[in-house]
Amino acid sequence: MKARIHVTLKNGVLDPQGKAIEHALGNMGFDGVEAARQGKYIELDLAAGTTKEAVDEMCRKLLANTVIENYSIELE
Amino acid sequence: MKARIHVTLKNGVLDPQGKAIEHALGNMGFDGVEAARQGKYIELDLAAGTTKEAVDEMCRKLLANTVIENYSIELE
Amino acid sequence: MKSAVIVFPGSNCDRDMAVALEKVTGKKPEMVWHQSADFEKVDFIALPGGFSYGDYLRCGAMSARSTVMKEVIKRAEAGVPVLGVCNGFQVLTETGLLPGALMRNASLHFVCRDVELEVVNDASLFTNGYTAGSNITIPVAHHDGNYYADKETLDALEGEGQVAFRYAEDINGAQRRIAGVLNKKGNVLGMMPHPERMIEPALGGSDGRILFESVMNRLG
Amino acid sequence: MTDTKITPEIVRDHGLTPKEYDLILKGLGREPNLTELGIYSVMWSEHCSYKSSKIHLKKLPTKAPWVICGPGENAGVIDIGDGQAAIFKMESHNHPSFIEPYQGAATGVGGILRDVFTMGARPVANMNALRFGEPDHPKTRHLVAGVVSGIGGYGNCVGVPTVGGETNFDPSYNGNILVNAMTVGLADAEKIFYSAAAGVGNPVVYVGSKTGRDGIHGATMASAEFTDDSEEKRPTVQVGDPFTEKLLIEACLELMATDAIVAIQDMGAAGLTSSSVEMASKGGVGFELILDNVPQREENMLPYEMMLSESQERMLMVLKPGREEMAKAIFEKWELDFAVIGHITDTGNLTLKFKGETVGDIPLNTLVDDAPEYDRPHTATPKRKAVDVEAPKDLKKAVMDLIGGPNLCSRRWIWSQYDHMVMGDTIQRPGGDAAVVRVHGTEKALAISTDVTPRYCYADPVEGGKQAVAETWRNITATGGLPLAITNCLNFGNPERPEIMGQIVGCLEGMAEACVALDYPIVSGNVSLYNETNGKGILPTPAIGGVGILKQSKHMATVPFKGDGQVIMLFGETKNELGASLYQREILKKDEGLPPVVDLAVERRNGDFVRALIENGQLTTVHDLSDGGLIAALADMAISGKTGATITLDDSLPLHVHLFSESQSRYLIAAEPDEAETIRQEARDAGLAVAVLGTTGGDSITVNGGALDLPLAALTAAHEGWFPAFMKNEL
Ligand SMILES: Nc1ncnc2c1ncn2[C@@H]1O[C@H](COP(=O)(O)OP(=O)(O)O)[C@@H](O)[C@H]1O
Ligand SMILES: [Mg+2]
Repeated sequence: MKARIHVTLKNGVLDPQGKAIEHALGNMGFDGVEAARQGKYIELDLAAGTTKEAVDEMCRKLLANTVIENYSIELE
Repeated sequence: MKARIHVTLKNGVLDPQGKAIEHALGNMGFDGVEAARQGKYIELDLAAGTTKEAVDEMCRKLLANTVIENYSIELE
Repeated sequence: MKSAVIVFPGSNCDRDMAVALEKVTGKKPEMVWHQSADFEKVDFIALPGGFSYGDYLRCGAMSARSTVMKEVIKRAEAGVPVLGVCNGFQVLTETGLLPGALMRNASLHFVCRDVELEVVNDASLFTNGYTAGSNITIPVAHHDGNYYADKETLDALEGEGQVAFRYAEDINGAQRRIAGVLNKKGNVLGMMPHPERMIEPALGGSDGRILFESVMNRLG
Repeated sequence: MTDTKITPEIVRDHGLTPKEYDLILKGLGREPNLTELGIYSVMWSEHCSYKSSKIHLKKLPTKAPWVICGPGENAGVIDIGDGQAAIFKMESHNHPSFIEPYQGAATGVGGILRDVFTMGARPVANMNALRFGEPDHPKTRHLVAGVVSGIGGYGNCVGVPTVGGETNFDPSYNGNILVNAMTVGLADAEKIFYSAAAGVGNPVVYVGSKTGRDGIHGATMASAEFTDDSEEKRPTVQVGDPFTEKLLIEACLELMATDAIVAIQDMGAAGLTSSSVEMASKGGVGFELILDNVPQREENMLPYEMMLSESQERMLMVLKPGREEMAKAIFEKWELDFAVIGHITDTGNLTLKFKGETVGDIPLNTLVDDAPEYDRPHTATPKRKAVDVEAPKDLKKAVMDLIGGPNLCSRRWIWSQYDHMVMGDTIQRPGGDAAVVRVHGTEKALAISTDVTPRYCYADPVEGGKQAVAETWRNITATGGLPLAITNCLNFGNPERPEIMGQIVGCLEGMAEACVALDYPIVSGNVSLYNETNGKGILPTPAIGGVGILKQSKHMATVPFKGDGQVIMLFGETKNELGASLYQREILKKDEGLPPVVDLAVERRNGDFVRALIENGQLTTVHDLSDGGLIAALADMAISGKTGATITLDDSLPLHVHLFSESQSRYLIAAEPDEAETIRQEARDAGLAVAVLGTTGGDSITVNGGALDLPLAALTAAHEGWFPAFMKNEL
């Protein structure tokens, strides 16, 4: 069983990496990139029967810093 | 229009971050995490009409390090 | 004054911190391993710089959840002075002992250099040897020192005198150029600059030494 | 696996010639299987066997009373007094860094750190010598960015300060950058660890990271010439994990404090193969390895892959019997893998077992003693003719272009991304002549410098080789250090071409001469050949890393002027030596004439004199003259000291020669006014050429009453501005 977790910055938190990507793409001549945001993508291989609550706890307690980050979980 | 891009390490490439996450979750008492991998998740806001080819080029030229990383693109 | 330096796997300024503490207090600090559930009673706890757990996932994230930090949090809440420098500051924000978060430098580059700091609060346990409004020179060496907190938090920090130091110029994108933050009670300080690297003229100056002396003077 | 038929194609793909393959057949007395062929191929690669350079390397002087261990071990070891030893080495990671600059440079740092701590030293300083293509080349910026962040990313995390280096740009490196990393460590002179295995039956132990399929064939790649399609060979790039390296350092040093280790060796290029072969052959014993026990990161790894993998952060040790549990506990504490993967035998063979079968059995002497050694044909570089080098059209512009150009501008952009202060002993930071790092807890300090001027080596390999050694010696001397020994990294093109081989032979000859004359032996080094793309070789680049000692680090000299009114003096003779100078190349866009000549007796006399003044506390401001000549040195001192200068140069030489000549063995100094006359007199008495040039002060550099006037503000802006502007693509 697998969890796919996206960790992204909260709205309003300045994102230096995203800004740098916007900048760099612009410099490289790619038009039409209006905004970029960078987050993390974490995949966990889980023992069968691991609950979504458990994964949620992992996110709250470690994988995301909820002061600045949101997360979302997909289980497969 | 939006592109959601996942950048992940190629198979077989050492993933120290993933290993460290596995370890930390284990130490914190979460059982059942058999493996963890960490990648990047990038969201781009694009001008209408930006092609998938253009986004693909952005990935190859900047967003992913194709020596060691794979990427996948979803357009919305 | 008896002190302890917490050592995480990947800490690399632990020795520097110990040297500074020994030079100023005359006593070798106890080095406490991250797996220790308990350690000797001390007057002062330092969380050193470095790359604990490789700075993987987020700087300080894994250390903040380590066994020893449960005890450090307890003691900090009980009023024991805790100083976190660089990675130590990151650990303190990750535990919630200090508000805010430290993000990637706006330049995205690692930055190692002397910086001028403006002393904002000169009354705290850690800063009483300085004069508010004066500038001191202390080096930084970090990749993630870009301090972030939301506006209300920042206003509250400034209002309560919890900003200890401010960069004289923008070096990493930190909100309001904040370089060091105190908790409400004033017994926890987190700062990106490394005072332990400026404790003698041979290293470029002694402005950092004053911080340790401030603590020493208060605690005896 | 044992069934794979070895065809001529397979042999060729392993970088072995038909003749070399015949040697294998003869040594083994049978056909090798694929694993065995792979082992021969990496052991006999240029990178591991030094087959083209060995006979010439033998000519280098390697001995002195203070040398504890010269070339042949993982790193060189010298005695620095009080029972302490300095251990150091330099190594190249050129090819991997071109393919993947971040990881290539990072793993280069990781590799050289392991070479040093494997001998029992705590690493205390890193250096990096970098050569990039011309700034306008489309790849250069990306390579600079990647290499610098890779070096910083690794060194910063491990917590070893990166205290200096050198950086050049030249079109010859367009397709083949050079990334040379050096590490210096400190150890107890009584507790040096060596790699020779001993004790039949003793356990062979693997520690560190797990083995994956990283960099398989990296060592052979590092020895193959580049072609445009080599970017396709990407999966051979290794990924570094500095966090694990940090843990490995601490764990190894902790184990080394016990008496459990018989022998130890890092797994560098050619990983398990070269480490086990070297340990066993040096000890004259055999190894039996049970490959099933090798900690593996990936599934279904084959013996071939395990033996050739270049996964990073791994070490091989032989332990005393019965110490396994204690050692294991240490590595487990640091959360590292620990596995007994074999034992020492008396067979003299490297025997590999996998799933109960013998999958390789090679007599070690055939791998080592039969290794090919070539005396490749070499033709000496033709002697150039002396030329007169003309004055610039616009002197001021020429100076500004040089000081604010790629090769003389400040490297702050680079070193501010390196933690150069961690460990709390850096008393001379990057930007000076040599970095100075205190020996922790003592009055002593190590001075470290890396240098070579490839232009000179190209123009005249013998003079260039001499000059490279002399320049490190001079840089160390300029801080007050006594130069003790050097390491080197010999970067050249394809040795199968006689003119390249001629460069190698010439440079080594010059290096040897300088080492003898300066009492400055070579204790370690590394050779990187085939640095060429599509048949075009790099400039010959024998990078030298020198280490010296300051007995009393409070008596140290630095570059910046320290206030107004000091007397500026030049020690050493300025000659009309503008051939192969930076001025000629950058401003006149020419490269001709004779490079400057180093008179080694003068070098030594001048240096010994300067060092004595510093040691006596008479002198604290010194800068040696190198690229760009007098004006470049003067500008460095003024810019860093935020103090101008007014000087007068006599008419014995044309002004541009005075300013730009790269005559050797010279030092620019600033002395307190009341000391100046004594110093001048002492210099005279010691037989030095000495000239009082002027005084410090003001906010510009003024030469000959305004013949040249350089406002400090503009000079500083140019000097500091080039690198950041280049990296931001703003030039
Ligand atoms: N890649 C680098 N990393 C760190 N420091 C560097 C690097 N390149 C140059 N430097 C530093 O910049 C200064 C000037 O370098 P260089 O011009 O080569 O000095 P010198 O001519 O005295 O040998 C030195 O202090 C050197 O250590
Ligand atoms: Mg120099």
